[in-house]
Amino acid sequence: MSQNNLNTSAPNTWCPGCGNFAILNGIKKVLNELSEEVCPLEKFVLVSGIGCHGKIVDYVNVNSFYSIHGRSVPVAEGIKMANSGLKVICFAGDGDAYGEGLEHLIFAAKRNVDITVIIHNNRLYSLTAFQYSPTSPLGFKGRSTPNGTIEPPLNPLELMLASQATYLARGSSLKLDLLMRLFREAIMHKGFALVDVLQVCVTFNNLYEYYSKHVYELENHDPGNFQAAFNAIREWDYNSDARIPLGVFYQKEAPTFEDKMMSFPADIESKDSKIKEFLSKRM
Amino acid sequence: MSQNNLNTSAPNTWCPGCGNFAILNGIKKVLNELSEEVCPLEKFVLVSGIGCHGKIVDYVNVNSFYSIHGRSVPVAEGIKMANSGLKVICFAGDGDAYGEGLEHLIFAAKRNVDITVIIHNNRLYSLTAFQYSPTSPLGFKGRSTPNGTIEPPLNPLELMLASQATYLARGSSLKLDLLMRLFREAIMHKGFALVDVLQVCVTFNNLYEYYSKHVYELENHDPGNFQAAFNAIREWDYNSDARIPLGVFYQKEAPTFEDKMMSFPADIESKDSKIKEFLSKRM
Amino acid sequence: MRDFSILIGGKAGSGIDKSTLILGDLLNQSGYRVYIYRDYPSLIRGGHTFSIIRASQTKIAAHRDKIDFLLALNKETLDLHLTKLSGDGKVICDVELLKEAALPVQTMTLGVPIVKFVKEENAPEVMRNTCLIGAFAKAIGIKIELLEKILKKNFGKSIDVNIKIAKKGYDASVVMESIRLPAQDALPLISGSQAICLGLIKGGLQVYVSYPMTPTTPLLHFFAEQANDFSLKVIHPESELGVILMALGFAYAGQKTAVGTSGGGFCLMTESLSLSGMSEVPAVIVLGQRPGPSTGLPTYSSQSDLNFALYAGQGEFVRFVVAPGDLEEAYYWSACALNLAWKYQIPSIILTDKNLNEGIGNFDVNETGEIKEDNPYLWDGTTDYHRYADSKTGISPMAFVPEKNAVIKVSGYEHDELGITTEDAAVTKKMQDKRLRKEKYLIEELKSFPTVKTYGDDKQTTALLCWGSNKGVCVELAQTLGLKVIQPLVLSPFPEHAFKEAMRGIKKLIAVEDNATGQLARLVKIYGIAVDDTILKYDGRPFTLDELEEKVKEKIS
Amino acid sequence: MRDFSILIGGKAGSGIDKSTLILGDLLNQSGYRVYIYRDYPSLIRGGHTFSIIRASQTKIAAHRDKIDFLLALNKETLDLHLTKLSGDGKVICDVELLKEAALPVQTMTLGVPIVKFVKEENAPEVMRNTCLIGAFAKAIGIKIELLEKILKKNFGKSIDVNIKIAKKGYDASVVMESIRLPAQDALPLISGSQAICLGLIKGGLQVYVSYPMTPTTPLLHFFAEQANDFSLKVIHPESELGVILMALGFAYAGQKTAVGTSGGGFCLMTESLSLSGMSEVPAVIVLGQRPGPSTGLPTYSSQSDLNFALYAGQGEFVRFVVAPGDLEEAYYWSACALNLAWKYQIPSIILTDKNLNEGIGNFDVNETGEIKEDNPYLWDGTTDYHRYADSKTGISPMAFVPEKNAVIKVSGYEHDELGITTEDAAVTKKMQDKRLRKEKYLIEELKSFPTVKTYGDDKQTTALLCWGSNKGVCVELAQTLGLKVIQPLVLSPFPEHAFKEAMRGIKKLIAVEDNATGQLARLVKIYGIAVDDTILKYDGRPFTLDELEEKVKEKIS
Ligand SMILES: Cc1ncc(C[n+]2csc(CCOP(=O)(O)OP(=O)(O)O)c2C)c(N)n1
Ligand SMILES: Cc1ncc(C[n+]2csc(CCOP(=O)(O)OP(=O)(O)O)c2C)c(N)n1
Ligand code: SF4
Ligand code: SF4
Ligand SMILES: [Mg+2]
Ligand SMILES: [Mg+2]
Repeated sequence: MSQNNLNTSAPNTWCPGCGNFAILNGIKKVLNELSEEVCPLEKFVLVSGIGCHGKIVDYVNVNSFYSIHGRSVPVAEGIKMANSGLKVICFAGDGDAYGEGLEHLIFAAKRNVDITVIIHNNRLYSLTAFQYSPTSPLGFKGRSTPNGTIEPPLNPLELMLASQATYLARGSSLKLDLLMRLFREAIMHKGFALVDVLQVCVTFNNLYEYYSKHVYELENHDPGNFQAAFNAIREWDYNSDARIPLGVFYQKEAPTFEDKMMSFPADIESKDSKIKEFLSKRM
Repeated sequence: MSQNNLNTSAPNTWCPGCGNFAILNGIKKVLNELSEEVCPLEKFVLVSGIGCHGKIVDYVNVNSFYSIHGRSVPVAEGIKMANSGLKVICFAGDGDAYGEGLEHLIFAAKRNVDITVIIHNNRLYSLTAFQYSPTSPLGFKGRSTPNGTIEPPLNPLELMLASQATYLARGSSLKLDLLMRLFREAIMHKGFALVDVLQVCVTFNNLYEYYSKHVYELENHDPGNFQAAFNAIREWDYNSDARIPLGVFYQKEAPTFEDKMMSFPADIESKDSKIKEFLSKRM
Repeated sequence: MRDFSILIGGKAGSGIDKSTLILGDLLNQSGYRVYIYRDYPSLIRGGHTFSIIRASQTKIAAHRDKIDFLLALNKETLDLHLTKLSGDGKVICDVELLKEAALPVQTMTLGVPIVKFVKEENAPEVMRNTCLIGAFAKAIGIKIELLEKILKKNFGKSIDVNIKIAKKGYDASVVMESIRLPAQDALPLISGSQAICLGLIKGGLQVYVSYPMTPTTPLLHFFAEQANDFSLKVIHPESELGVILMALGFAYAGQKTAVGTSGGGFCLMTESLSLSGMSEVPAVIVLGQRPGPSTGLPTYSSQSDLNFALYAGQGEFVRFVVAPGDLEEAYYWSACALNLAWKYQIPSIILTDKNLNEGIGNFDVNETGEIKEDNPYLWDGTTDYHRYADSKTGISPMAFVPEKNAVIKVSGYEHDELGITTEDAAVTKKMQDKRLRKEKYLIEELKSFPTVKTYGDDKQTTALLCWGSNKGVCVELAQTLGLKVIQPLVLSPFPEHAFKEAMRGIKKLIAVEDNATGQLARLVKIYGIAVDDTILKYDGRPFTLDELEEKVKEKIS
Repeated sequence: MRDFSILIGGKAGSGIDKSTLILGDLLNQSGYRVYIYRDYPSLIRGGHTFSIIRASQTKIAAHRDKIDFLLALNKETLDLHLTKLSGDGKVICDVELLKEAALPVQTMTLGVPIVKFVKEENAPEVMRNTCLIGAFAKAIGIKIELLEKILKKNFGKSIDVNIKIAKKGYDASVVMESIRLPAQDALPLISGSQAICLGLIKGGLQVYVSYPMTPTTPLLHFFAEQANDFSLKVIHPESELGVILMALGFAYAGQKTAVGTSGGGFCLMTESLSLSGMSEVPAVIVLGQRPGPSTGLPTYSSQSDLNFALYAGQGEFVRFVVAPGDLEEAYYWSACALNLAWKYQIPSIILTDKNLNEGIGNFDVNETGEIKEDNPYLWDGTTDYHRYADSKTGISPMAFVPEKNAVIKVSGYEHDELGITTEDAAVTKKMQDKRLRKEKYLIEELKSFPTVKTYGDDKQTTALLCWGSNKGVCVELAQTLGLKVIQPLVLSPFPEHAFKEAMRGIKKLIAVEDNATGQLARLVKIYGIAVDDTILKYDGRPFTLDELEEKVKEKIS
């Protein structure tokens, strides 16, 4: 393995013990591995939203676009459409991608743009110091809902399945090996891939023990089977106390948006003559 | 039945033969009926987005808020949360509600706010003179995609089901009776209700014959059965040439957002003393 | 006739647009210069729509109150526009319509059995237009050969019937007033939207991303149609939020990208406009104005978003804002706006409006001015790459992914030279200074551009101050009245120096604007320029020459 | 000591916020007036955070460069802030930390075995704060009883251990400098956010809708906590787009609603701001400024969104924009902003910033000025209801659903008096005139409000021009230097008359702003007021008294 630690000059400002470290360490390893085996490092672009999660791009010495809250996905799409040879990875928060910018996620999935979206799903807004998010359970007492929320969470994976995403998985910051496998697969998957990571926020929502007890890895599951994927995704609704499956729920081969995009030979030289030609038709 | 024709001074500017007329006539009749039987007319509020569909609020002499493109749903939510005794009906376009403002729709469903959303789904942008929409079939040649779209449509009902909507139905501008039944039910349903209306745009996308051949009314379908609803919704994906079921796909009783909202007695009089009380604690 | 106007009107969706183009073409090919104004409501079929086609010996970009030929496809057109008929104005329409309308006896009319002819040929209703055009062509003495040639250019498979019907109209008509044919070559007849598109292409456009919104929808349609010819990627995403963020993604990856929208969509882009300012990822926005607030009058025109364009987005950053006033300027400045966005790594706004975008006129590509194609300042690879390296001009060298020896990090947070987030007070100030410093150099560079234009001579002491699409009407009127015109094109950074030069000797300055508050008048006050009077119009319609003449005369008398 | 400052610092998440409040309380209860500045990075735990608590005999709203007591919870605090220590400044911290730090010999220090004490009690680390506070209380000669009382007020179940530890600190400490206790009553100590919230409540707020964003998140938290007491509905929706549109829905149904956000979120609200302008559905927006562009420095302060607040949204419409400068103004004007929004059926923006919102000081509710509770102009039911009935003032009577005898139609399209869409030129002009006419009456009414304040006397010829949170530092400094201060509070509609009154006799005007381009200086130019010099700061931190003094002296020497 490469000796590149991928560190930057940025001091890490996550809370000690934060689940984001697992994502950071995992992605660094995976990037190192992939850059040796598959694709040089300079072809990777990381894109992030705003939240604790977003800081990750500051911590990895790879091309990046630190965008705005909820909007990392369309940026990633633009980059990929500009150059389909790039590997574009979005890091987004649950408030960020399942709330503020949910629409973009759905359309990126529908288009099957070949990007990878990794959700740091701590099931709250952490950087703004503790409010409920679209995946907080019913009754969650954040600072904007001190008496508990009165709306149930979304099941983002169910939504993504309905949006025709072609790779859907769930990992957890507790299981680094699985996480790395999923990152790797998602990045290598040709098409829109989303990994929902149950990322423990030790400060505001320490579900470490809860998850330890509830998560299990999917076995004998056929990710090619839509109905099976649907059932597995619905086993846990982000609200009840059910068992929480981890692993790949769904995977499908389908042509990507970029592949179908018309690309015309960039014939810059003849630009002037083409303008003239157009004008002559209007004479 | 009441003699109120509900007309306004606005001249109707839809194309002759437009499917919007069915929605207009249907809703007028239903409003008249409901106002006699259930709820006085002044308790209805119509909200619309921008598009050909949006003009409907100009044509019905009932309280209305003509909002902006894609954003009728949160306006409707606000009105309902302000006064749960009102009956709030949104008229939205497919570009409007499934595209520009999709996120609002998902969150309104998740919250189960008791509003009714009627989608004039002509499967294109009509008022801006012919572009593809989120429900246009793959390969659709609108003016922004003259070579055909390269992205498949969304199945909005599948998305809405994943968003926990509690009433989901599909009507068609070809079947006025069914449409009226669905409008009535949706309005009376306590919770978030959406009726996707296959509204024929005679000018840009005249699917009159196509729909005549493909639609059928659901029979022996149990809207209380989630899996059955899921299957029926997936029978047609807005893309393929399958049969197109009409009717109620899903219905469920669940507490509404407004019901769960804390409402505190408006004790305006004691405001000043409460401010003083708060301040004294900071002394 | 040296200068005359035709109004053709009917129901929306009844073919007025196409007829307008054919009429324009007819006059263009006859050696006239042409200007076309299109008036249509926000609906698809049925409402009233009309066009005014004005023909003149010299280049024009305004229309007049009075109509010389009224071509009516329905009674509504007669009802609504008859009062606009000039003293010896003529009405051409179906003979039955004429009977029904019962026009004043003195009106010169020509009735042709249009409906009958179309029926006889079993042709669709829309071909009534062709018949009417045939009748008109004869009425002004145009040769049948020219008419045929132009019809051929404009119709595809239905050409035979169209020619047949046109001829019937022609034959049933009489020469009412033979026009003199000016001896000059035709010039291409294009719309403002097309001029902007071609200018962007000229400037090196590679990608266009847009969500349809009047009055920039025609740009989306044009680019989508022409994508192949001009090697463009054209994307229509889910919303304007998606549009501008995708565009920033494209630009980050090195592709020159533009977006187009109008007020409401621009609102949704403001957060990313600010992101462009901070991240220094270039953005080019075509902002087409229409009357607001909110949805307003979607298919009409306005100049009420100047302030918004100047100050949109949180925080302070350099932006380029330009408001072209005619087709040549639209072409030239669209190319420049793209180039300057990339040279200075800033957002550029091309501020236009419905009148400019949908107005059609003669375009002379040789009169646009020379367009310098500056390459952006690129990293040369000799040093470690710092995306935001500080520099004398504030401009940092660019590099684009993938670049083997560079890690390219951009950010909307305040950041250091490497692009890593900072909250340090000194670094914050340094980086903000770096970014803002670019304006100084941009102002310097712009001194060699025609940022402020004047018309008329230096002896004149009264000037009309105008911007954008009011140029045409102001310049033409000022010539008649012997006034000067001052037209700032660049509005940010404001060309203070050039503007003050232009003001030399001016004692009275009258601002002419399509808004209710005089936004340009307000802007120039910041630079110590007092505007003595304003002529404001905000009903969505452009000034006609005559209307403006009356208003200006009031102000200068 | 009549005026002294304490700095307490440590790692984010280590209890500094709470300690700050207790220290403030301690001094407040001792008869001092207090001002607290909080400095924290955008992270949850681990980075460096500190507060400055300044105590004075008279009301203050600024902090100083020099620190009299440096209370350090970690070495970083010593390293970063030691240079700020005044000549006889004192350091209080753990005894081991003192050894490690090796401070210059002349530094007056007090080492207490804080870490040891906390360990002895098996208490959590966060209680080191309490120990430090105990040591400090003794050092300035505060009685143990007062300390106990205040601790009791601030701690719940852990109070016993806290008192134990505080006493250990107290006992291990020595009196370093006994402070004189001013003989005045304590005043409530609140933050700017709280003052705004209470003002809105006073104005009749019924609903608050917000998506969290620094620096207005504290308003959301406050309202959510207090919802019960003040009978509020508090909603946190999916995005700022949802926020403002829900708010318009609430307002349409007759409920007085406010929203809060910062620059990026405000961008997302601009389209609906314009909708509020057109539909005349009132909106109240608390806009908290922080350094941009884009995400910028999220937890710091700025005044760089003035222009954006003035011109955001397409089209032209009347808006009320006010920038309060201290707690009393925040309270008073928040109430007024709500009232005026409803009286004139317009959007109101309360323009604030992080320094005002998170600064904590003494609030005197009796000094805020009288708040008139105007009811909106309501339909009396005697005539047919026209939502947009034309009127002399441009204000149309309001009615709210459900209303038996009225159909209430509002719209973002241009519309007639009934609210039905129009594209007619004359109606368009009439309705735009109606809406804009309201500004005239608003300006008139505002003449009886303190829209522009001045400080100092009329003989002074040099004035500092400031707005918003710079009021505190400018007024205090101007007193020392014998300068006048001019502070416009209302920024739209601009109080031209009052401002020109305030300018009487002024020969030199120096603008002091927390931005890089001098936005207020630019604004007043429109009204013919020349600003002679500017003092600008844009690193996110507020001016200290001393820093500003130095800069002002440079400018006036
Ligand atoms: C438009 C906008 N609204 C609000 C914010 C403030 N904000 C910053 S981070 C954040 C929430 C973050 O939650 P999430 O996306 O779940 O990220 P986490 O901090 O939990 O990783 C918010 C609301 C913003 N930066 N931009
Ligand atoms: C923010 C914004 N973007 C774009 C537009 C322009 N616009 C008006 S209607 C419309 C599309 C309408 O499509 P749909 O919602 O399907 O309604 P339809 O006309 O088909 O009924 C668009 C894009 C707008 N008004 N506002
Ligand atoms: S607040 Fe939570 S998510 Fe954020 S860094 Fe701390 S532990 Fe991690
Ligand atoms: S364009 Fe289509 S949807 Fe619009 S009014 Fe005409 S037929 Fe109806
Ligand atoms: Mg989160
Ligand atoms: Mg549609």
